[in-house]
Amino acid sequence: MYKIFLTFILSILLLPYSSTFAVEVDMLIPPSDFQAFDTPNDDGKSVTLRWPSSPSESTEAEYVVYASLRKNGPFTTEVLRINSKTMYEEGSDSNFHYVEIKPGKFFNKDSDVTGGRSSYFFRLVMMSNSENVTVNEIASATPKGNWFNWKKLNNFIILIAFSTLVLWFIEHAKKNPNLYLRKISGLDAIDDALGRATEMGKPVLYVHGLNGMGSISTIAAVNILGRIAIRVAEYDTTLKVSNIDPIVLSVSQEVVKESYLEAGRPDAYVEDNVFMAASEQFPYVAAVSGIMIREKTAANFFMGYFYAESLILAETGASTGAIQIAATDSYTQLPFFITTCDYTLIGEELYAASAYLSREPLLLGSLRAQDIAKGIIITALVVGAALATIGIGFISFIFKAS
Amino acid sequence: MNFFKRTIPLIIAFIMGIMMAFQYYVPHEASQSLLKVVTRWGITIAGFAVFIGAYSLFHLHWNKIKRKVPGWGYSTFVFFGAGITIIFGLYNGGEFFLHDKQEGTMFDWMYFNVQVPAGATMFSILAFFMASAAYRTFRARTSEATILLIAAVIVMLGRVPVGALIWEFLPPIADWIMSVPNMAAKRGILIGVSIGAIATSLRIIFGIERAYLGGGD
Amino acid sequence: MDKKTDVSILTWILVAFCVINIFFLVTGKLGFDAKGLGIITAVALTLAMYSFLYKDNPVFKIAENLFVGVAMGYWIIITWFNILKPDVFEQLIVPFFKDTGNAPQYIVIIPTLLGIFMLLRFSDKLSWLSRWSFAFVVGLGAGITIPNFIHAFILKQLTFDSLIAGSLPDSINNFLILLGVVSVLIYFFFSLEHKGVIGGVSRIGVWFLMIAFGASFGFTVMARMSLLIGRIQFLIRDWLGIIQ
Amino acid sequence: MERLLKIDRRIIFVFVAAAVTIPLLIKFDLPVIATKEVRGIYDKIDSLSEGSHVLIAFDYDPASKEELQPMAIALLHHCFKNNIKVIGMTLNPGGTGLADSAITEVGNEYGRKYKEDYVFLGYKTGVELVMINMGENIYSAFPKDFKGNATTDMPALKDVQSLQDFDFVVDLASGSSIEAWIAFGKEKYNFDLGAGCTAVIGPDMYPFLQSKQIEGLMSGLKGAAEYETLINRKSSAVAGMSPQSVVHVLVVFFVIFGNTLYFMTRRKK
Repeated sequence: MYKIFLTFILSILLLPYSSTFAVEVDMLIPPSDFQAFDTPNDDGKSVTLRWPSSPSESTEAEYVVYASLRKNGPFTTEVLRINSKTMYEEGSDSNFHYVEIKPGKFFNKDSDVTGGRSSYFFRLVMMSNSENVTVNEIASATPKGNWFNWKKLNNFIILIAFSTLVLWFIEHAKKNPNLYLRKISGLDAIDDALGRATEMGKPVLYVHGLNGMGSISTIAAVNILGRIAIRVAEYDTTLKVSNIDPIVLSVSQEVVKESYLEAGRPDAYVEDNVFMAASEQFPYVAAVSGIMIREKTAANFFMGYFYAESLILAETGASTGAIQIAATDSYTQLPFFITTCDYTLIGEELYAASAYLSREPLLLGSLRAQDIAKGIIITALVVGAALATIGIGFISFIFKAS
Repeated sequence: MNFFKRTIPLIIAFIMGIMMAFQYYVPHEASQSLLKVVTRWGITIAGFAVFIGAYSLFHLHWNKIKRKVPGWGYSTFVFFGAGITIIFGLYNGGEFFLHDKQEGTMFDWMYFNVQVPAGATMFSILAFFMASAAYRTFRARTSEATILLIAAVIVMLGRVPVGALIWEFLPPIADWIMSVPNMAAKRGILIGVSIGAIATSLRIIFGIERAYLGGGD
Repeated sequence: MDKKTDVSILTWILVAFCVINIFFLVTGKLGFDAKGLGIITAVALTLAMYSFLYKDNPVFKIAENLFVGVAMGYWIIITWFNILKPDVFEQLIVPFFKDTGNAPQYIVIIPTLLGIFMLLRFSDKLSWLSRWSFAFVVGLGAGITIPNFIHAFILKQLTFDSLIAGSLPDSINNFLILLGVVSVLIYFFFSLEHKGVIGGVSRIGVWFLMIAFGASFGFTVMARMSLLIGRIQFLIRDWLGIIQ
Repeated sequence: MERLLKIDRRIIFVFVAAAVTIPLLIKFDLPVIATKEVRGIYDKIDSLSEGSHVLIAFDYDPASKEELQPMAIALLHHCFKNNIKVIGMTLNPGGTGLADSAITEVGNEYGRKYKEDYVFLGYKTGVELVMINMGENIYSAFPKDFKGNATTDMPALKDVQSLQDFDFVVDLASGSSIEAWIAFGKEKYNFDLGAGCTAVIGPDMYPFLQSKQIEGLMSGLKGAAEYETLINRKSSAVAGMSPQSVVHVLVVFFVIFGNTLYFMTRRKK
């Protein structure tokens, strides 16, 4: 009998120990600290929670956060539930958890908040299948809107610096229109082509792209047309200009007329040679191809923004044996011009050529500013890669996009 | 009058530009509400742009018909096509246009049996011209064009299933071309073009670039 | 002579087209309903478009002009049902006449007016008002473009990868990407003469550009051929029913 | 030999037509192996749980239908099969009919209900303005859907306030809308973006793939065919791969043959 009694006593004595023993397998140790604060650089809707990692984290354990509008609770509104092995703070080496939440989503503003900003109180609970442990501290925070996003500081500095560059260089170019620009080799090719057309006594065809006057490619193309027209007038050849847009047509007529005047040959200007070929894409192709085949043009210029029609135009021109020069910033069409034309101005070369010819301060100045921006980027890329190779991430920190 | 015609538009563009550029750096709720309202207005204004396109198209073809330029007869088909589509659209399967859009009306029939086949066929015509150009004009005239054509041939073969049957290394080489040299060059272009776009935007904001205002005084 | 052949070719194709369709309609392969007639219309337009391959001809021109008109009509009607009706008409005008439970949204008047101003572009006297609208939209676009482009297309695109990566091929690729980006940017650099080192690097830039254009070339061929395949699938599957 | 170079282009046209038609008639299958770019989109959608929200922007029109419609259909099959809520929209007026028919047909095939499991929001213009407005509040950009139903309280849009709340956004583009979705959508409002595009603009998208600004990329009919293979539902895109192969070989042959003739005749001169 006393044996049973002894066993009973013993088991009662051992009970706390045995339960301790069991807890050691999956007992949760709560994190030692729990903070809440207004999320920096935000619109005033979110709050950030941060707490150190607990040593008992596992894929089974979860962190749950309850929120309340009052310090004393009740803490019944669940605002977050995450696996304890997730959402670590960046750069904390998994030592801290860092979570942004928008508590406003969980509380009905009309009933709980009586105007103004409200503070939120949070309670962190760590949960596993068998038990829950609560962190004693209750964290609180008041979300508020910020007036500057400091994470975007580098972006802002770039904006200010580049604006200054553009404005300054345009002013500079107004005073000094001889700003240096490298020679665009395609421009020599234009003169050669015009020379050959003169020798052959055949007309020169200038084909506009499809875009209207609003596009910078068309503006650049018109600038180049002016220069071509002067040369044509000097050489005494025929220049035909095909258009698809009525406004571009009238601008082109004006430009060609002025160029003939400038070359001292206003009598040679024939208005019908600057014409509207068609108003839709494929009829334009048909009309322009027809001119190339019928008139056996000696030189074809394709300038401006082109779409799918570029292939058919350039192919027809090549099959008639004309010298062809293209200039476009439509990158999808460039491959076809490069393989079918004798010379092609690629992308930004079109703008540079127009700036080179027109000497307009607006174009020259902003081209120079863009060059400086490119120069800075090139330097950053080279130096940054070199530093990264030896393990210094300074440059990538400066140019970090967040 | 010049003030209303010239100065006010420049002021509007300046204020809008500066305000929206700086808005980006301000996370405050007020700045977000501003963004929401202004973009909402922009969507509505842009909706009216359809009438500019319609006016340009109809004006152009109407002039052709009026002046009896060669081929003016074809222009009547523009009016015919637009006319019946708009009539069916407004009729809206008997519900008329003030009600919600109905499904399966004659308006939808016009779309699926005229606009879709004609539009889809239009650019497939280029398949033929592409092949004829390949035969007749794509020439390795210069070293640049040679590099271009070699890359093109590898990509063309490497991207279709038959590539692996011709030579098992064709697809991986094509993938490498796409993701290393092609990627690098396209990134260079992208950065250059973006700088250009930013410069253009700045010129618009500061009233230096005025092409969008159109000609005249 | 030449014209005669053209006309006879056209006639024969028309006859063949009619015979096939009448046969399909009679045998019930194509129903005499919206669907069957729809397929016939679609086929007719597809073939009319392809007639351009023979030469530019009236059938093609009619089909194209009709297409342009229908597309414009569709755009107008869709804009009404998707933008003008829900965003302007129902928010601003309907509440005046009908109790919808919502008050008229007077704020919508501003964008509506600006939208209408835009259309005054074609008037002689009031076209200056259209500039206000353009200034609003263009200024807005310019303003949001700048910081977003700096972020997405410049900062995010600048990568500073170590040139010594995990494996040799990776290191080589990292180097080639750096070289490619830098040399292409130098090619589009206009403030310095392309001589010496700069000239050499810009020459490399040209090679990178050409490989990239070659890739685009290959992909464009692929795209156009895909469109053709789709149309031929339509003709021999949906119309002729030869394949499933 | 020079006569061979100057043959009527219509003879070449006949070759092309034959190279496309014959492989379609005599069916032969070529293995289509999915690339990692296409897999990026597939894996992302596959990882989404039931009831997730996917926004598909159908930013194309009939001109690109043959490339992008098969892609859209394959994508929709995958979403509806996995019980994902699909929200469609377009920035291209010509795309509304195509988008509406694709989304409705595939939805019906899986017995999904309009307004509850999927919705087509319709067309808005203004590109980046629409994206930003949706990023702030989707109900502001689309107060009504394509059919005129009010969008607020629509079950398919439950828990969606703005772009940020979408689990995945896919843009199917024939123009420059992917760049816009990156700059004014993804980068501004932080969501996962996938892209499908015509093959013409496919190569231009690689910088974004490398910088992880897009999760994956489907370009052209080949991209659609790869997706069809991945979801194990071979359809018109996979069927198109055999003519595609044959016609590519033909074009390559033309380039080589034409250049050989050209250089031979030039040397003679």
